[in-house]
Amino acid sequence: METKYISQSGIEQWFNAIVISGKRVFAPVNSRGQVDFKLVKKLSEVADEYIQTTQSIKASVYPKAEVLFSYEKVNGKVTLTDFDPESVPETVLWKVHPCDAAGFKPLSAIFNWDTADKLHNAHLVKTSVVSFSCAAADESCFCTSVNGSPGNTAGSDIQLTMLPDGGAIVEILTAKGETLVALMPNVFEADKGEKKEKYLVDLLARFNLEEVNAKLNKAFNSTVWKEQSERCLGCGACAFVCPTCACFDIQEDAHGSKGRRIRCWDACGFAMFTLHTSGHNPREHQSQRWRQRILHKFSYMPERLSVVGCTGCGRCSRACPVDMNILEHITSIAKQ
Amino acid sequence: MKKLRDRAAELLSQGVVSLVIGYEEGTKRPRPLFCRNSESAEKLIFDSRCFHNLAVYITKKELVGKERFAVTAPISTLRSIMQLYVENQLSEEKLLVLTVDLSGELREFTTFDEIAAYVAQFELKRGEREQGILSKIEAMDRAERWKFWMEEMSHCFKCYACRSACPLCYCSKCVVEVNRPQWINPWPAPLANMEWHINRAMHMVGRCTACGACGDACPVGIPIDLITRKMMEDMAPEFGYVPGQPAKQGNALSSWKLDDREQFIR
Amino acid sequence: MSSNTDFEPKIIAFVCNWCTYAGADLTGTSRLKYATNVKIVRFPCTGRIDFLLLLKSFAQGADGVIVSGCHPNDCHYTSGNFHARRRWIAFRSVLDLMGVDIRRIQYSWVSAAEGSKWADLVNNTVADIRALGPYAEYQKVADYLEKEGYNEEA
Amino acid sequence: MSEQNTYLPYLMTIEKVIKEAPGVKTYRLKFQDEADAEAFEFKAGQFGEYSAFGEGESTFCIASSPTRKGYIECTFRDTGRVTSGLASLEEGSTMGFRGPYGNVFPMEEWKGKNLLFIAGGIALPPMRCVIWNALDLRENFKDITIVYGAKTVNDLVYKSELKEWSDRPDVRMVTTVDPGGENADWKGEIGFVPTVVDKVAPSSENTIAIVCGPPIMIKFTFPVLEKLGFKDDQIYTTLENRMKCGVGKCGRCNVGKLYICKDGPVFNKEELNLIPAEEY
Repeated sequence: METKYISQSGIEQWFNAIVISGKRVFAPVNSRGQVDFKLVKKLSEVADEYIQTTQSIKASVYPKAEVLFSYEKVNGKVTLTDFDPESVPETVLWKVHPCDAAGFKPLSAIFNWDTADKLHNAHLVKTSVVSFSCAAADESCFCTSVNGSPGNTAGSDIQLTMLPDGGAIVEILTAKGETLVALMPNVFEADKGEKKEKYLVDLLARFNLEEVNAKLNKAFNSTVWKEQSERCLGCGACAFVCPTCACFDIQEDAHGSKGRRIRCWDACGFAMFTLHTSGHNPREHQSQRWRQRILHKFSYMPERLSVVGCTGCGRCSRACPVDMNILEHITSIAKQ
Repeated sequence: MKKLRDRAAELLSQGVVSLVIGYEEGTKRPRPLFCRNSESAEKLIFDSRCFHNLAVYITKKELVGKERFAVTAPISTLRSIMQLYVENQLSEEKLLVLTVDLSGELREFTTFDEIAAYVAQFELKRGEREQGILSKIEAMDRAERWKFWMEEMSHCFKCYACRSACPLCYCSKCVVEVNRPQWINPWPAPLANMEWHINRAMHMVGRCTACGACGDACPVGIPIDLITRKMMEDMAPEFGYVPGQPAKQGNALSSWKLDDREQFIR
Repeated sequence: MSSNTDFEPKIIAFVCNWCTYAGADLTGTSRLKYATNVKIVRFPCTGRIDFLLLLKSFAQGADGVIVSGCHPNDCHYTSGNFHARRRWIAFRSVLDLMGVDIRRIQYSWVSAAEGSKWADLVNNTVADIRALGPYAEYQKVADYLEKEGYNEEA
Repeated sequence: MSEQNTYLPYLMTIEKVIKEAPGVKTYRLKFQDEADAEAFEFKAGQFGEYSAFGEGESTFCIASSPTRKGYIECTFRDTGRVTSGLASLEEGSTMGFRGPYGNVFPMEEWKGKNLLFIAGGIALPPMRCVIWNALDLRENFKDITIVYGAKTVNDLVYKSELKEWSDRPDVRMVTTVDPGGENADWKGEIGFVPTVVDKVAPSSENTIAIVCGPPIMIKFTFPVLEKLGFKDDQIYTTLENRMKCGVGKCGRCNVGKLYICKDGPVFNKEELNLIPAEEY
């Protein structure tokens, strides 16, 4: 790891060099009243004043819908065409929050548990993350409660910490990061010795993860699930904006003798998610589905995959139409 | 507000109802509250920020149970309740409706006729936001509209918050979950999303009461409520309805008239 | 839109069994010549034609759609076509709002006796669609998938 | 990087179609690729994802025994989009298979023990694999008892094999149908599976009970076995929750801390006690 300084004009030159190199650059853009990741060509398109993008960067390594393989039937004979990792373009994610970058670890833990997921890994290899440490947070943010921080570098290839002069402290964290730097090496100056921590937002931890985990281990039959989930509408908004939710569905897109098998996002909050063909549904009530969501993230994943399924980005709380606030709910479980 | 809390507490403690569905202060704005005892009624609030449509809960059997319950309802919710009643989803015996009128008085409705009479005083008008976006869309030519909606639809990830938030989407099995045949492709993709929203609009023709819950629920900010709203506005004169008033003569697409007019069938 | 003379429109016709299908049959037995661009799908009644089928036709490559059934008051099932009429009024309005090209859907009433009307309907529709050109705008997006994950321009 | 695509199925030829019961069919499948056939190995209890191209994938166990080489068999009921797609295929046509997935019945550990098989309805297929496996290695086990029930006589699957088993002197075979499901020729028991187990009252001494059936049958059979003196580590079952991926990623079959597709589908009751019964 190496620390450098980059000036305001240097950032722009470097950004342009990345675009010119042919890599796709996605960055937060303010349009339609929302800030979200979009393909950008110019640094001026990138949004400034916002706390959090509506959606996470999950889709870059786990697309909303993706072809697993395609098939063709000719005279009863079937030929398969495998997913081609080479079809995935080189992508740079610009101005990613640390909580978002941190989501790659739990995502990969799920996708590569035991059997490797070729598709996810193909995206991962082709994706570079340039994160920006956080100078601001809002009441939904709680990264510091889930092993994260506003300057967390996990999952990032490069992290910038913006300085008052418009320049930034640059932490070059991985070989992929070095490749990006190499596109315009002369704009990276020697580290000026500025302390990164000085420029990070102060965010107090709101609960203790071990404590929550211990409580959850005994909470399966608690009444808390029903109490908390009464107003839950059972939509998938929280799961789809989440940087770590990975549940998916496999579907068929058939056109006559040709077709493709598609993997698409799904959510454990949907009533049909676990429905058996027989009509039996192991998670019949919304309270069971809400419990699954929380236990999976804060109990099952830590135990089975040694990683928390939450990065504290707060997107689910912001997206929920009925204010199912995850921070509030977890804190109340911790206090029980 | 005090009157509402007192009355709710009274209803619960006297056993008139077993549940009061209302609003409480949330982390960002008021959110639904389910009071099952008089103490929790203390948390009830009711003001202009309370626009989440609570009618969405009153058809959920696992939630409201078998006993009589009450719901606090601003005008938009009252309209949904009327429509649900027209569609035979509610019974007067089970439901007590509370609202606070413009003069700040607590009103209590035990019959749907009372609600209908009350709701009839209010004209359904476009708000500033609706007018803003709809006038923009109305000024577009067809190709521009297609472009506009395809861009919007590309953001949809099929979380179905629109469906979940809508009081009139009460089907136990939605058409998107039917896979024989697979009417609507279940994955999120621009056209599959468009098909879903067209389908939703069609199922809402003559039923939507323009409460805006679907648009409000959409996490990616697609103004989907304006699709059903515009349909409501445009179809009402075609089929002889008053926007925002219950379709007493039956739903638009489950009824017909000999003299329905059109200019496009040749 | 350019009118391409080489372009042969693909048209799907959804027709009711009792009137229009019989009418189309009569066109044939009367030896009336008409355009061959139409593939007919027979339904028991116009009231049974799901609106999504029309959209599916476009997604699968149709450039135009014909929907036709019994004249008002002639429905074999008394009121199927009245229900259908209301549905098409609403559907046309939704499609127009969403920017779908509603000129590509032609509705008609063709009775079992109107063999020549069917021939005219098909010929006129083919001519109209030919003038409009292929419905590439719709077909293009039918296969879109992950590319749009980030609202990328295709 | 020559990473395998987990979701890419093997292409299989349907070699033989056997009609078992109304809507229930058994397919014998052969690998189209010789190398795949050579490399393929599985053990009793494992399952796979079977696909009808154009319809999708569905999860069933491998119903044939690993002792029968060169093919695999699956038995399914035509109920949904995929299974009806599969059911419409004919001998000689191509379908897809991914697997084998999941854990196995510890047949090695069971050497020298009595085996008691209890199955209901369409849940015999996962059991059939174990039954044939045990019968093909008959000398490894002591008494073998099979209790199998279905709603009606018509719904019993593997009819010819049921006869074969009951004709064998070294198998005690009890078949039953739900009350009202019998016909004039029915000579077996009449009653629900748990009741019949209670009546047959097999000894729990040195016995392993393998229970497979709809969740409701499993839940009612456990207390009966307990009454007969079976300890939790003597009772095995195989669960089949809804699955899509089969490899622990899609999230559907997660029950408590366990994933049915990876930690299961085979569980003994000791393990089952660790996960919430309401979720399977």
